Amino acid sequence: MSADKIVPLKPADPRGRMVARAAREIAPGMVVNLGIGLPTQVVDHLGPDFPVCLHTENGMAGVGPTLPHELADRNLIDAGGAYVSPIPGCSYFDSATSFALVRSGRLDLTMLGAFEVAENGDLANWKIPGRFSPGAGGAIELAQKALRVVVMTTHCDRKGNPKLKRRCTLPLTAAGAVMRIFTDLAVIDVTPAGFTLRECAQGVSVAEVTEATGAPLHLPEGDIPTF
Amino acid sequence: MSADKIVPLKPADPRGRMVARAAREIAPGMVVNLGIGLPTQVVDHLGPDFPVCLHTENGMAGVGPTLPHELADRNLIDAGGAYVSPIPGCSYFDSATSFALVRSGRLDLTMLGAFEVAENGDLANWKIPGRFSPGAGGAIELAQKALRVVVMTTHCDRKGNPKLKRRCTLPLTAAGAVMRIFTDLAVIDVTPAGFTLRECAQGVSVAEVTEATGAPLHLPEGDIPTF
Amino acid sequence: MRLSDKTCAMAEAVAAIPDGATVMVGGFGVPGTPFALLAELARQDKRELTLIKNDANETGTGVDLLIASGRVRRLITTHIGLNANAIAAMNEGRIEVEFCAQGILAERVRAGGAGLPALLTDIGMQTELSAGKQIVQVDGRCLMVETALRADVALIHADRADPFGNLAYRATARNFNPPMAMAATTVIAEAEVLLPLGGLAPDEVETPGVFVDHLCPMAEITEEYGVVRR
Amino acid sequence: MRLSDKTCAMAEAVAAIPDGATVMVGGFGVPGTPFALLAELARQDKRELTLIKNDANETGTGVDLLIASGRVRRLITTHIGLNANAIAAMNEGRIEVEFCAQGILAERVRAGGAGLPALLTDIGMQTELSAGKQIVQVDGRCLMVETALRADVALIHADRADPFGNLAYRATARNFNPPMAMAATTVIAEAEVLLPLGGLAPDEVETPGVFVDHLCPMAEITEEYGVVRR
Repeated sequence: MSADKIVPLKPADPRGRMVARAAREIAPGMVVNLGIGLPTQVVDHLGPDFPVCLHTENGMAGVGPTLPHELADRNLIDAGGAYVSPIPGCSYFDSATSFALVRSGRLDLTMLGAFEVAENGDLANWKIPGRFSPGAGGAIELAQKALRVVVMTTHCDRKGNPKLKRRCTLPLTAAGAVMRIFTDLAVIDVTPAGFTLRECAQGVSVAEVTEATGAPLHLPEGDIPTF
Repeated sequence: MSADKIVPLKPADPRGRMVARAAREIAPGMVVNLGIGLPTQVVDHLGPDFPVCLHTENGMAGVGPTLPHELADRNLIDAGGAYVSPIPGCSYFDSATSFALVRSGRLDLTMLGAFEVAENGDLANWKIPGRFSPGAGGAIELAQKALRVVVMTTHCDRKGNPKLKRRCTLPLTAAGAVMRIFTDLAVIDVTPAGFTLRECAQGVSVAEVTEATGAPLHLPEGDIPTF
Repeated sequence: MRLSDKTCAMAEAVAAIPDGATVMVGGFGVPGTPFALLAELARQDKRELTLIKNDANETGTGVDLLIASGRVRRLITTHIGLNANAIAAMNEGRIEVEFCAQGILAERVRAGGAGLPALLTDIGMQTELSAGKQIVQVDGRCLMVETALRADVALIHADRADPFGNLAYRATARNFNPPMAMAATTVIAEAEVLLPLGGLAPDEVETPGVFVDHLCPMAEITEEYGVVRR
Repeated sequence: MRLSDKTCAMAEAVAAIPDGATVMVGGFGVPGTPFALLAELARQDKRELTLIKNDANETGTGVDLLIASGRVRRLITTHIGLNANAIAAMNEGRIEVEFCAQGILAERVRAGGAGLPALLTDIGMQTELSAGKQIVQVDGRCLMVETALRADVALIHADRADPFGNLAYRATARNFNPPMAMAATTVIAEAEVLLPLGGLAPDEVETPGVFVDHLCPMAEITEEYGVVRR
């Protein structure tokens, strides 16, 4: 997508709404790493005046919007291989410094994709034995060390099976790491009691979310807001 | 001393001869760290065309001659606090990188001062309990990790006691580190057999060197050259 | 005193690499990958190599020239998802692959370059990456020993360089190049631009030439270095 | 998206440092010592400090303002030979001094900044600096555990900076500043020159602003920063 593309703030489709809702997770002044895939689309919901520093683990802080090929700098990509733009005050650094930042508590928030999230916050997003094993890249350190770890994922996989489970069955990326999950159906927190519903997507009922979740879903008292 | 001072290559005094002889230890292309004090004077014997890279542990490779105060850059010193000049191709780096270079085998040679050197190569040059204990600075890493460690020192201390001994009595800087010793009297190697005389200073006899050395001094077959 | 000249033709620098060598290769995706040095390594038909590289490039480029032709025995890496070829070679047992967490690969290489034998970390502690790792207790805390990585040779891509081997990098083409440029017995750097001695300001140097053994000016910036149109 | 402005007056940045804090201070001799921040720390009469600094400056300047006035409880350092005052305070038991090998101090600080709990080394193994250090065996080799150092506050001197806190340094005024600028809960940097956002080229940044909490432009370069005429 080009830098000047205008994106509606309330997209009609469920994925678009999920991305827009997740974008509100970002507080002013945060340092944020957006995982490859859906989380990257959050960028389109951050206005030009919003104070935020996007980090990409291949070595940049102050990542700007992606650029079309004809405007791209061949030496400037994000960790997903997209050509990105620099914003004023951005900086480049090597991989050792990039993860020093992650491990030492300077990354306020990371948004990651997931294959599975367990009710104790365990995350699996890097390996499906026998089918998909490209290596974890930077996901382990992002999930283990970001000060806040949230997941953005469709609520169910392509076959309709829940991705939110009692326990992960796939190899873990990090144990007990996930604090909040944004899906096309709901916003769910990982609490000491397990999954707790916070918000439902427009037109989605609590019963539908409960049905699509592979572990008990706790309901707080009072109304469940809609996003 | 100023950058353009001309120094005679065969100084008349014993210390000057020691420094001039030690300078010949430096082979073309070496990366060399010269310790604070006498070793630093070796610089004056390295011609403008001699290929050598001087390292100073506070963060510079390609150290040039020292500068008088009126020409000094307030941000450019060596580890001894002398104002130095840059030579073309020099670089600056932080203390972590500076010792990375030392520990990882990129420092070909260091020349250090000494309080005591033992016949097994042990070096003591940083502490005299109860009298002098300012801390070791970078000496431990230089002595332990330079590929070649040589010492430059007067043969005896101010009271006339030998600095070359069977065993060090002072706290060690590094064990078994020293390979060669340049003194005002002689050039002596540390060999598996102990101290071995290689050269005598002009006008100094083998007997005088033996007398001034606090451990057995092995004499190789043949003539002992003079420096 | 003057600093020595380490400029060298690529063919000559690469010729000294023996079969069976462990070779670190800079780059994260296209930026920072020393494609020219890798092409020369393939041209000279070096074999039985162990590679240490963040990723396996994409099929048909970079280290895949070596993997696809069976020249690589072992690969220490973090993510090879863009190279179906490398994944197939791994799954069929034609190459041995060791996966590291990305920042820990960077730190193991940096430790090698810093002359530190190992570091202690909790990264990956409750994942399968911890399998077989030595655990030590420090101040009551269990930590994993991650040993330093050093290589026989490091292949580095720099933006600018001088004849002494001082290097500077561009944008996200840094990645693994600076730590790898410190961590090999022989460091070979290719540079897009060769400046005269003193042409790189001493404050601008990112890898001091002290760490670099051979500096190879690039004849041209070939298509592989360009923007990838997927 | 834009990057936030972290510029702050020195008095305000220093005010938040509590008595009893552990404070890292950049500098090796005069270059890189944040004299202005140190003067402010003394002016605000902070007490019971633990300092981590390569050296103790010279008598009457820099950290000696704090040591001589009894504000320092403990000093972690490598060499205090130029400060007779600090040596006397140590010998008389008025301050506790822990000596580190210089490169190991740098690595312990860097490990703190890199989120690594400890490193393993053989430096100082057969010297009295190894007293009391934990030893572990790795691949049959005995190594010493050196734990990471982090501080509550780091005081950094930079040459140039921008409002986001991106820093660049001059010549040998780097020394301990870059690693310390990563290793504290609150990083306060003084800068000789404040450039507008974008005024420091992203390739030129040495400490990314992400690590820096408060950026204090310097009002003037006082005499202490100048050439010392001994």
